[in-house]
Amino acid sequence: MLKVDGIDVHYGVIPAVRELSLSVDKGQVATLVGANGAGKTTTLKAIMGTLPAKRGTIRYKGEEITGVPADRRVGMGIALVPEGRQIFSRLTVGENLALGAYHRKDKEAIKKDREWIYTLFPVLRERINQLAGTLSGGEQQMLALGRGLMSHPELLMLDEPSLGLAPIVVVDIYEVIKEINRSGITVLLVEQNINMAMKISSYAYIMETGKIRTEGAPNEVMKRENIMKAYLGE
Amino acid sequence: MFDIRATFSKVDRRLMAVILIAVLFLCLWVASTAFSKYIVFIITLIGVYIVASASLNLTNGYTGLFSLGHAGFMAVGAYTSALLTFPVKGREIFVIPKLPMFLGGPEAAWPFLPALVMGGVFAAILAAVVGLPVLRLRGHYLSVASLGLMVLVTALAMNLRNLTRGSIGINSIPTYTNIWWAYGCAVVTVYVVWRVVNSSFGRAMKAIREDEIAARVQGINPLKYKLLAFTIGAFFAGIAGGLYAHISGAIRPYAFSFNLTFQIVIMVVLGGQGTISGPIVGTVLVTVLRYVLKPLEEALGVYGLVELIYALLLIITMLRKPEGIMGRKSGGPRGGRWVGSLGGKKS
Amino acid sequence: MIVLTPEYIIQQIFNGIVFGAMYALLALGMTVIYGILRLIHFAHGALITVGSFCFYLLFMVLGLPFPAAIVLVIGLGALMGLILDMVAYKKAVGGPEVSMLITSLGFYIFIENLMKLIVSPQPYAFQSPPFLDTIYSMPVLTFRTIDIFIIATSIAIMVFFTLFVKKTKMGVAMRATSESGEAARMVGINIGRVISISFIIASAIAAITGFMWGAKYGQIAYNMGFMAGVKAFVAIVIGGVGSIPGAMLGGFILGILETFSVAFLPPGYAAYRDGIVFFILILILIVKPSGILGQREVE
Amino acid sequence: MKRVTLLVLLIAFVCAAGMLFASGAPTAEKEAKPAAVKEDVIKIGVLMNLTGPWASIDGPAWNSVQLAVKDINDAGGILGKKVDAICIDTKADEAETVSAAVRLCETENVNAVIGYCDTHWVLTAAPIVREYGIPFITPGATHPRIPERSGAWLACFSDAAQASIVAEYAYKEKGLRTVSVWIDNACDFSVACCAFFEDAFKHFGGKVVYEDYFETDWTDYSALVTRLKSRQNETDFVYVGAIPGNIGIIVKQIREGGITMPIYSEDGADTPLLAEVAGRHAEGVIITSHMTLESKEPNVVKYIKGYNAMHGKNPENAFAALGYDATMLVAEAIKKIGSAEPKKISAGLSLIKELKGVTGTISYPAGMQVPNKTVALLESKGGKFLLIKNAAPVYMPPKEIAK
Repeated sequence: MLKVDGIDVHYGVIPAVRELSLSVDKGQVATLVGANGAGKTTTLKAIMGTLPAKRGTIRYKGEEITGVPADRRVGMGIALVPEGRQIFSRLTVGENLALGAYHRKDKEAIKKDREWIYTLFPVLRERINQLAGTLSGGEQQMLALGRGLMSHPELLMLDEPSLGLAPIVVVDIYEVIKEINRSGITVLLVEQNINMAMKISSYAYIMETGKIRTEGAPNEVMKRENIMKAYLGE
Repeated sequence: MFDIRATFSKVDRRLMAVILIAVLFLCLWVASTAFSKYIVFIITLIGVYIVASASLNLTNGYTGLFSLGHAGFMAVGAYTSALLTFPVKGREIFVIPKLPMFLGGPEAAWPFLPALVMGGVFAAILAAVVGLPVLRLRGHYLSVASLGLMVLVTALAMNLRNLTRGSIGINSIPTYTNIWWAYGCAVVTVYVVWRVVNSSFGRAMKAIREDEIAARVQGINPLKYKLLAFTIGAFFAGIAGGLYAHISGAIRPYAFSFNLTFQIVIMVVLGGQGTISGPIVGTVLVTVLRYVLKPLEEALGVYGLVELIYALLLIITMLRKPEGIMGRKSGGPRGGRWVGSLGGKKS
Repeated sequence: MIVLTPEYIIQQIFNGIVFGAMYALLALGMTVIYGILRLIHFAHGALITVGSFCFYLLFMVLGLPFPAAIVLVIGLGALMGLILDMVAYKKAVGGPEVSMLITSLGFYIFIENLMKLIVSPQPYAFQSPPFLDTIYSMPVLTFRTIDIFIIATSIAIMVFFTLFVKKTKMGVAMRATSESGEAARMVGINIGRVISISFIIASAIAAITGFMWGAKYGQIAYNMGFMAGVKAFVAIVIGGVGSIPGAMLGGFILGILETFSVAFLPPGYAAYRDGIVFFILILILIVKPSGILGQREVE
Repeated sequence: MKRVTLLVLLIAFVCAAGMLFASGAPTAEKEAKPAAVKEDVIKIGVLMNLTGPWASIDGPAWNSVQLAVKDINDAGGILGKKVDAICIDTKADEAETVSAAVRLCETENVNAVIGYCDTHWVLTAAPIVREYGIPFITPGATHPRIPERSGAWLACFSDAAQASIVAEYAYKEKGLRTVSVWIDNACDFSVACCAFFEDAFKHFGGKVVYEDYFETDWTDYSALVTRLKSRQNETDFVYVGAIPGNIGIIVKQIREGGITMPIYSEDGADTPLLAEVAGRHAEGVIITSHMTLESKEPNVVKYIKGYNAMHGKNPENAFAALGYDATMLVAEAIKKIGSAEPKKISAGLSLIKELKGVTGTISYPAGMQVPNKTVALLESKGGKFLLIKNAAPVYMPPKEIAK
């Protein structure tokens, strides 16, 4: 479904990602893990199109999208729930959700999606007229997820959905991610919380200083990682 | 290719600086004897503006305070030094008040240097007093407050008629400023700025510019450093004002208003904020450009052409090189063209 | 000595409101652009010059009927905005804020001097249509129809604009973009279009403000926009940078302050007007460091 | 090494600029004329703020200098020599003013300098020109202390004279006793003129009720108007020290504020803008000026025709006519003394007696550089300025009043 081939991405003037390749199959939950500053977020932004890839290609559903601007990628079915949520805090919950469906014209389907999101996160329905900035951290994450889903994505990218949340909320969020995946949406997950992420994913990439260090099925990767840690004393 | 910077770093920088200054003054000497008074005047004027722009760079470039009040401090320096040096016999005709006893009495007129320094001191005192409340503001709020300070100074200069003669301004100020005074002051200013920014003091200033909260965590008191930078900047602005008064021989309140403030800001930003060479390059470019284009303007009879070309070049430069001619792209997302403010800036 | 009769006070408040309404309109356009681009759009002041001269040309020289002239002025203003956006700011976006500020200053200098070459430095007399020029003299208040027109139009524009950003899809997208351009792109908003539309709206408002300015004061000149631009900048900062209601409030405060600092002090102090106004503004900022309705800036 | 490249480019640019200067700018013009021919040209340097707040005053004066130069050359020049004028726009900036003055004297080799319609700029430029022994004539700066402060010659009467005329007229012929004075605080001319007016009006027995202040770049005078209205019972008339850029707006706003008292002003108000901007409200405004464009004097008619032919419009204001007369003064002085030597022109100026100019008859009394001229008292009627009378002041306020 998504195939990234040898991209270089710069963040400002600093090269953040070098010759990175990865691919995500339809229906999968793929995970990208790595330490702080490894370039995970930059990778997602390049796939989303908010940062340009200086080299290499990005293909989505067999079509090359390397030069397509971000806002058009949304229409193609790619959505990113960014790190730190980046909801529009001065807009209401309802407006945030509506913006998720900014590019869509199919009113009926939008309504259906909105209802679905309300069943996933009932609390959003209660807070519909509240300013998003006044929500709690967990609620904001739900809103960010909901906003991403409102664009009716086929590929949903999540950037550290568990960041800064209480453990109990994290469990809830992960339940929802599973639910979303079950409904047929491909998920690309970026996490520092490796254990949580590995549990639900079917493929994993480990990033280090802008490159993929290792990849494979989560169990194997975990095993290899443990060995490496033992060897290198990391 | 011959790498100048590598060679630079090998030689002792201090020696290099001394040689540079010697070469500069040699060039100035040649210029002052070889060229007509008109060209020498323009060269001198550039020196005066360098004092102003280099000092503004200290606050705007290195400390990240976007001050628009520089012309106000120049006004203080200009009026102070002009009033102090005004010849005694001319005071009657020009209705300039005689000096009070503690400044030397009615029969005294100050020599240039102490008057100049006094102008700088007055400007610095004003900056210190006003800075204490105003420097707590950030970004555009500080810009407007400093602009307000400038308007206040202008309003006072306009209305304290017994002291400043109001809108008619002060004329026939002795024209003491020559090429040596101008460049002497310019060299001192640039040297002081250079010393300041390369000291622990300067590192603190830059830390504040990059991230005030992080600087505070490291135990830097932002207000103290901002105030010091603001005061030093104002001191040299006062000097620049004094030089300006004694090169043009005439000042009026509106000479130190929006036009001058914006012009100096343009010089600094065009050359490159936060670099030593930036303001100098900006000043030279802007001033030379104006005078080079003048004959063209007169030959075509299209008055205002200079401004048109100037604005056009300004726009093009800023679009091509937003960090200024000598500026370096700052690392990280904030300086980057792509992400920049459209990116993750939270406010 | 000042005589504080009720009529005097009412009349002065009215003067301040009319004056402030025009500042408020300018500030409104400027704050919209600031919100989205982080650009202090100094050239905004030049657009009122362009707007007023366009009306002069269409109405007084070409003799078009008033409604047609107004519509054309708004259209031309919008076009100017689009041109500015296309030639320049698209490229400037994302640079350091100071360089964008200098760019816009450059545009101001360019437009002003171009206007000077085209129309000559002489001021022009501006005749507003007769129905806007009727004087009503009442015991408590003396005003002209143009004053009412200014107040009514500016309130209408402000209401429409508020509804626009609250209720329409584009308006919500504008607010979202002003909060975070990157997040806006992630949800599929075409930022380029949002920027263009903000420029078009802001410039159209500036153009119609130019007409009002001319109609109220009866004289237009090539350099009338500079102080207006500076004042609009001051107004948005006082109101809180980036805040739409703040900009309108800031505009009114500025207009009223300018009037009151003359009206309620002895005559000799009128000369200090600008000094007094800026002094009060500094005080406001010291008490409220992020403007009256601004959010605290988080670095 | 991008920065180094830039630096090298920059140095190259500055050097190139220096060469351009050193070879004597403007090169094209100079090289076109052989040095021998240059001797046969009388060159008048003109300094004006064609850009900036004074553009609307200084521009017309420069236009008229051009017209005068053309008229002189059409009539065969002076002493058989052609006249040439070069104007430098000093952009309302002191440094530009000084540099331009230096340039005129140093590299342009001018015989005389004409400059500015505002006092501050004259006082900035004239002392420099004086050092070269070159005469400086100002068309429209009316401050009476200009000669002693800068050595410049006035082509116009002084503020003291016009203020006295209008004060006398208001008090004696109109029976007005109390006045409010509006002073443009940002304009030195207005400050001085209003001070003379107050002195003269008090001299004749009148009373100044209060002074109010504004600044040149204001557009909204409603606060001042409302104040005037609240005190109209104690005020017979208002004297406004305005310049062409704001007289129309002020009169319009005073009348629209419902105030009917007479409005008086000075030569800054002598502009068609008054009638154009204020429209019917301009009726009856009384001003002092240098001339009236309605005059049927043949030389005035010829001047207006010439101006129209050259610039496609009628003279914008009184300063236009003064620019013409200032040039004619230079020409007359050269003729009188028989030499275009700069140092001798000054002597020639002092010989001028009864020169019939567009703005009246000009003579310099012995030892004075302010001419004896009559003041024209005008009334705005039907969009025109009609002459009430030409008069010489009976009382001259001491020039020390003005700073």
